[in-house]
Amino acid sequence: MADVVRVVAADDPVRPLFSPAGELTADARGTLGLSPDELRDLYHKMVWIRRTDQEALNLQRQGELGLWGPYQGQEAIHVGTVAALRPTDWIFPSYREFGMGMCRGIDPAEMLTLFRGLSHGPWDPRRYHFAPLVIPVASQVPHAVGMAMGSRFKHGDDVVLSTFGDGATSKGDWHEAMNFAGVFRAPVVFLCQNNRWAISVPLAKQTAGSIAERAQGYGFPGIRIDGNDVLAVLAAVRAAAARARQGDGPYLIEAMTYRMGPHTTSDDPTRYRSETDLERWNVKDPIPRYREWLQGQGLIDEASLAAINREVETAVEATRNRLKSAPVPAAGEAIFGRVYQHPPDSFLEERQEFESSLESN
Amino acid sequence: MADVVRVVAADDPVRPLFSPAGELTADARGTLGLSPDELRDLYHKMVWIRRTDQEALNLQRQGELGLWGPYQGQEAIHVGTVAALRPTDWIFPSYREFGMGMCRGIDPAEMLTLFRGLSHGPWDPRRYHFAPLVIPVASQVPHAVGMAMGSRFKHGDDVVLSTFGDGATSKGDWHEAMNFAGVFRAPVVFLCQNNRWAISVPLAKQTAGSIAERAQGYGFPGIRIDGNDVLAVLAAVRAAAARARQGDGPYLIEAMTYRMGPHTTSDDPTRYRSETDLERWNVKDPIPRYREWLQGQGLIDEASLAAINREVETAVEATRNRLKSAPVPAAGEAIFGRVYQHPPDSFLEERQEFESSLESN
Amino acid sequence: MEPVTMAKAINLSLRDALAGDDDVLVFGEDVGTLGGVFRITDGLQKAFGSDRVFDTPLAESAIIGICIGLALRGFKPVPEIQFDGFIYPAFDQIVSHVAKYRNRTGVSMPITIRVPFGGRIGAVEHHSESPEAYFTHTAGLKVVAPSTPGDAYALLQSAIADPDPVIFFEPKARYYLKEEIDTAKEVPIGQARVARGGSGVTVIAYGPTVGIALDAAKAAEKENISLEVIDLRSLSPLDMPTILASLQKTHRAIVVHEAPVFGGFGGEIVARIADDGFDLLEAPIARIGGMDTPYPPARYEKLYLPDVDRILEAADLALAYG
Amino acid sequence: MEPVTMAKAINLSLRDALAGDDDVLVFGEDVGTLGGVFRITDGLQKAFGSDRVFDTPLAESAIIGICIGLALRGFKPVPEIQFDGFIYPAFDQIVSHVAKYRNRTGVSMPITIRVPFGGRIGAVEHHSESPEAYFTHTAGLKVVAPSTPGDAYALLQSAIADPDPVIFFEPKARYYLKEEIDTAKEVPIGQARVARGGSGVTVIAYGPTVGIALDAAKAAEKENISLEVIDLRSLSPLDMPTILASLQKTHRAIVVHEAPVFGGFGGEIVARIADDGFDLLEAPIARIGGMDTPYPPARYEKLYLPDVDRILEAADLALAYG
Ligand SMILES: Cc1ncc(C[n+]2csc(CCOP(=O)(O)OP(=O)(O)O)c2C)c(N)n1
Ligand SMILES: Cc1ncc(C[n+]2csc(CCOP(=O)(O)OP(=O)(O)O)c2C)c(N)n1
Ligand SMILES: [Mg+2]
Ligand SMILES: [Mg+2]
Repeated sequence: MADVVRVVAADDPVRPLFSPAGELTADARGTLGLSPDELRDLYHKMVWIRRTDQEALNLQRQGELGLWGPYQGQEAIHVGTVAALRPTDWIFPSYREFGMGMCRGIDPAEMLTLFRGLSHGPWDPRRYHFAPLVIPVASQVPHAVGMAMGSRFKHGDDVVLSTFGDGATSKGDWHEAMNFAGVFRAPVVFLCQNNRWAISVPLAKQTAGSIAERAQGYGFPGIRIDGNDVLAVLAAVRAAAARARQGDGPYLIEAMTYRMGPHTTSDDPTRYRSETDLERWNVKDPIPRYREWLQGQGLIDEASLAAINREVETAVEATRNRLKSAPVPAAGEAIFGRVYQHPPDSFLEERQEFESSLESN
Repeated sequence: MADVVRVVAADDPVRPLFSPAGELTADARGTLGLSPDELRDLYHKMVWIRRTDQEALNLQRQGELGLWGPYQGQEAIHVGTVAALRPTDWIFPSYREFGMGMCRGIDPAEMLTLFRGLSHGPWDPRRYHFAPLVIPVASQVPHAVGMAMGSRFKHGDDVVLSTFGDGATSKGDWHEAMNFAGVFRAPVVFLCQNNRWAISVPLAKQTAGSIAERAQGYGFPGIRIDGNDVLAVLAAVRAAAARARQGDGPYLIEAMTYRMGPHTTSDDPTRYRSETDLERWNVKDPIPRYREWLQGQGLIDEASLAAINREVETAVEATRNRLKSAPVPAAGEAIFGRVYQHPPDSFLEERQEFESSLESN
Repeated sequence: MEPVTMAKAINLSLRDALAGDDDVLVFGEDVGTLGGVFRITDGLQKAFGSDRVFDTPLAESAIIGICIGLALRGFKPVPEIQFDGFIYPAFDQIVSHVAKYRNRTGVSMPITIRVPFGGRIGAVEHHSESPEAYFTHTAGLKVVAPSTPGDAYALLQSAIADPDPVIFFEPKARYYLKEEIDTAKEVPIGQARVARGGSGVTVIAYGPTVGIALDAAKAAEKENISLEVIDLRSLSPLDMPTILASLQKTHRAIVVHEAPVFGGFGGEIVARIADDGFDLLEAPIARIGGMDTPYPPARYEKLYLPDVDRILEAADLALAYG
Repeated sequence: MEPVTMAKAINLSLRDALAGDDDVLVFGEDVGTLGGVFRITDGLQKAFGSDRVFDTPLAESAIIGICIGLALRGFKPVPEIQFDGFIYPAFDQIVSHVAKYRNRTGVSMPITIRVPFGGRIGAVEHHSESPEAYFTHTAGLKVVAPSTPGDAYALLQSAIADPDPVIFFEPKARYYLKEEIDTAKEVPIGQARVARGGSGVTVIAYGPTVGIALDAAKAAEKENISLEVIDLRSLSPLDMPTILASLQKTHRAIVVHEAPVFGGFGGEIVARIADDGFDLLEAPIARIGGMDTPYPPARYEKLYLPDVDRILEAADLALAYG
C-alpha cells in the first residue's frame, strides 16, 4: 500500500527560500541577482499598473467603461510573476490579471476595449504568450495544463503559469486540472492569488482547508507565501518555473494578498466587510512596502521616484487618449467576424443579411 | 497568514486504531466489542454477497441480465461499512455497491431488475436509507453531502456515507463535494474504494498523489486503510461515523482493495492487466482471510461454515427464481410513470397516445 | 400595494415561501450576507438565519448536486445560479440527476433553480446568455420565465410549491421595472397569457422579449396593424391551446427570443404550430432572435438582439404574404 | 477493400489522421492501452506512441479543457467522450470555451470531439442519450453524425481537417454494420446525401435513424409508397438546399431522430422547412423521436425509439392529408 508518490524536500527548490510563515528569507533575497535597474523597474511597473487601475476606475465612473475589476493590492503578484518568467512562457490569467497583461507588453488601451464593450479579448494570445482574460471562474486552469502538456509533447523549454483566485479553488475544473498536471508531470506553475474574498464570500466560507497543502494530494509540492512582497513572488515563481522547466513537474504557489477594492465597480463591499480589515491590509500594501525597502537599500531616491511618477502619468494619459480615440469596429465584423475560420454558407448569408439591414436603416 | 484549519490528532479517532501501513492494530481489533454471532455474520454476509455476485455473472452469461459489474474482492468493504452504520444512516453508493444494498436489506432480485433492463432503480431510497446506484462517476458525491447538510439543518443524529472509486476522485464533482463538506462541517464519511483500476486505467495514471492525504486540503482528516480486512473497514467507518455524529465533521477513508473481476461483463481485462497482479491480490482475498482469522480465534467451525454455505445457496437460488419470475412492468408505466409527480397535460396526452398505439398493435 | 420592481417581487416571493414552509432553503454564491449580486435575496438571511439562507463556495455543480440530497431529506431547495453563463458547470447535475432522479427512484425533486438570464445590460462575456433551449429539451424539467413583477411573484410561488424540478429564468434586464402586484393571484405552471389582444399577427414572446413585443404592438397600432402578444411564461410545458386560439384569429405568427435562432426554443414553437395549426397558417412563421453567434460585446448587443423594427418588419411580411 | 465496420472505418480514419499530421492527438478515458471501450482506438497507441494517443484520468471537463491549451499550441486534439451521457460534465468547457474561444481571441480551435451516441444497445442508464440538440444550438460549433462506415471515415477526415470545432456523433448501434469504403471519397461538412430516392414523402434522418428510415422506405415500397430518405450527415450547418430540393418533389416530410421530440433538433428542421418551404408543403411535418421522458430501461427502448411502423404511419397520414 506504500505507493504514494512522496514529494521530498530535494524536489522542492522553493521552500528553502521561505520561512515557515511564507516570508522570503533575507538570504534568498540577497541571492536574487537582480540589478538595481531591474529592482527599480519592478517598482516602476507596480506604480504604473496601479495608476492604470485607478484610471480605469475613473473611466468607468465617467461611463467610458462598462465595468472594471480593480486589482489594487495585488500588484506585487502581477509584476513579480511576469518578471520571473521568460516572455515565451505562457500565462493563463483569470479576469483580474490586467496588470500582468500590461507587463507582458499588451497595450492597456487595447485590453480596456474589453471593459468598454468593444471586444471579448482583442489581442492575439500567441503574440504575447498571454491567454485571454477568462470570466467563468477556474475554467481557464485546464487550458493552462493543456498548453503545458503540449509543451512537453513538443519538447519545448517553456513553462506555463496558471493563475486564479481563492474562490476558483472550489471549482471542479480547478481540481481536474491540478490532477491532470500531476499525472502528466506538466511544466506548469499554479499561482493562487488568495485575496481572501470571492465577491462577498470570505476565505473561511470558501474552504475549511489549506489551498497550498492540496498540492500534495496531486503529487507535487505547494507553498503559501507572502503575496504582497514582489521579490517573494518573483523568487517563488522563478524557482518553481525552473523546476518545471527541467522536467520536475507542477508546483502550486498560494500567494496571500488582499483585494483592497470592490470586487468590481458593480460591487458594494460595505455590505459584507469592515473597514478595519482593510486598514490591517493597508499596512501591507505592496507598493509603499517595496518603496521603503528600495529606499532602505539606497536603491532609489526622491528624484527617481518623481521621475517614475511623471513617466507613469504620461503613460496613463496616453492610454486614456488611445482608448477614447480607439475606433469602434464595424458591427458585422464584431459580431460575425471571428466565430469561424471556415464559416458555413448559411452563416455568411446571415451576416450578409445583417449587414444589409444595417445599411438600410 | 496562519489561518489554516489544522486537523489535530485529537480530532482523529480513526488513526489511533491503525498502524502507519493502514492495518487495524491488534489492540483495536480486540476492542471492537462484536459478539461471536456478529463476527460470524460478517463472514456470512461476505459469502452471501460474493455468491450473489457470481450468480449475477452467470445470469448475465445466460442472457438474463444485460450487464453485470462484479464486486469480487471488495466484499469486506461492502459488509464492513454497512455493519458499522446505523440503519438510519444514509448510504450514497456508486454503481458497484450491490453488496451494500443487499446488506441494507434490499432484495437482490429487485436490485437486479436494473441490470435486467427493467428499471433504473426500483427501491425507495428512503425506505432503506440507500440511495440509487448512480452511473455517472462521482456525480453522487454532492448528493451525499447535501443529505449530510440536511441532517445538520434538521439536527438529526444520523450520518451519511458516501462511497466511490479511485477513478471518481479525479472528477470535479468529487472535489466540490469534499470542499462543501468541509465548509459546512457536514456529518459525512467519505469512503474511497481504491480498487486500483478505473476500467483499464491503473491508479498510477489516475493520480500522481495520494487520495487519503487530500482530506487535509479540505480541512478534515483522512486515512488509508486495508480495505480487504472487514474488521478494519468496520472499525474505521464506525469511528469516523461516531466523530461525524458528534458534530466534528467529515472524514475520508481510502480503503485499499482490488477489483478482482472485469470492470463489467463488457470488459476484457486481459487487454490491460496481467494475471500476476491478480495473483498477488488473490492472497489478500477478504473472504478466506477473514475465515482463517475466525478459525484461528475458534469462532467458527466446519459445521457452521457448511451451514452458511447451505443457507447462501438457498438464498441465491431464491433470488434467481424471484428475478426470473419478476413481472415485467407495463411499458406505459415504465416509460412515463415516474417522470413527474405533477405531469403536464401534454405529457399525459403523449402517454395516452403511446398506450393506445400499443393496444392497437 | 406600492408598485414593486421584479427584483423586489422575487424577493417577496422567496420571503413568503421561506416563511410559509420550513423546508424551503435558499442558497448560492453571495446570496447570504450580500443578498445576491442583484439583491434578489436581500435581507433573507437576516430574517431566516444562515441554516435556511446561506452562501456556498464557488461551485455550481455542487450547488445543484446538494439539492438532490436535500430533496431526498424532504427539503425544497431554491438555489440561485448567479448568471446564465454559469449554469453550464452544473449541466450534468441538472440533466443527469435533477431531471432524472424521480424517474429513477420515485422520489420527487421539488427543486427550483433560479437563473437571471438574457442580455441588454451592457455586461461582459457570459453574463447575457439565454440557455433556455438546453433545458426545454431536457425531459423531467419544467421551465418558466416571467416577464412582469406580478407574474414573477406568482410563478415563483408555483415553482417552489411544485413537486417537480423547475428552472426559473429571470429576465435580468427587467429586474427594475415596476408594477403593482397582487400576491393573491395564482399563475400555474403551463399557462401562457395574452399580454395584449390583437387580430393581425400573433407575436409569441417570453421573459425579456415580452416588453419588446408590446412596444412593437404599440408602434404597429399607429400603422393600423394589430398585433396580439402572447407571453408564454411557461416554456415547458408549452401552452399550445392559448397559442392556437390566437392563431385562429390571426393566422400569422412571429416568435421572438433573445437566444440564437438556430436550434432555439422558437423552433419547437414553430414546429408545433406548423403541425397542430397547419391549416390555420396563412404565412410562414418568422423567428426573431439573437444572431447565430456567441453573444457579442456589449456595444453591439442592441443590434444583435430582437428589437421593435425587426418585429414590425416581420409583421409586415406576414401580413403581405400570399 | 474488404467491407469494414463503422468502428473499423473510424479507427482507420483516426489512424490516417495521426499518420498524416503530427499535430493530431487522440486521448480520453481508456483509449490508450485498452483501445477504447468500443475498440475504436484499437492499436493507435502502439502505432503512434503515448504522447500522441493517451489515456487520461476520469474527468471529462479536463479532457475538453486541455484541448484549448493544446489547440493554442498548434495541436489538433481529437478527444473521445466515452458515452453520450458523459459529455454533460464537459458542457461548460464546450459551450463557454470550445465554441467561443476563436470569437474571443481570433485563434482557431481545430478540435474534434468524438461521442458515441444513441440507443438500441440494451444498455443501462446514461449510455443511450442523444444530446445533439444541446450542441446544434451552440453557435461556434459544427455538429455532424455519419450513418455509414464510408461517411464515418470521410466525415471524420473533414472534421479533423476543419479549423473549427466539430462535435462528431457516432451512432454506436451502427458500429458493427459493414460496408466497403472508399477512403478517397470526400464528405465535406454541411452536405446531406439522398440515401434513397423517392417521390412521395421525404424522410429526414441522421445517424442511428437513417437505417430505420431506409427500412421504412423498403417496406413502403411494397405498398407502392415512395419515400425519399435524406441522411443529413451534418446537423450544423444544415444542408437546406438538399432538403428543399426533395420537398420540391414530395411536398411532404417526416423528421426522425432518437432524441425526445420536444425542443429537439427536429424542431429546427421543421421550422426551417415551414419557413423556406412554406408554399411547398402540402401536409404537416411529423416529427418522430423518443418520448419526452428520460431514456427508459433497456427492455422498453424499442417502444421508445422511432421504428418502421411509426414512420409508415406518419407517411400514410402525410399522403392522406388535405
Ligand atoms: C463559474 C462562475 N461562477 C460565478 C461567477 C461570478 N463571479 C465572478 S468573480 C467571482 C468570485 C471569484 O473569486 P476569486 O476566485 O477568489 O477571484 P477574485 O475575484 O478574488 O480575484 C464570482 C462568484 C463566475 N465568473 N464564474
Ligand atoms: C462521468 C463518467 N465518465 C465515464 C464513465 C464510464 N465509466 C464507468 S465506470 C468507469 C471507471 C470508474 O472507476 P472507479 O471510480 O475507480 O470505480 P470502479 O469501477 O473501480 O469501481 C468509467 C470510466 C462514467 N460512468 N461516468
Ligand atoms: Mg479572491
Ligand atoms: Mg476503481
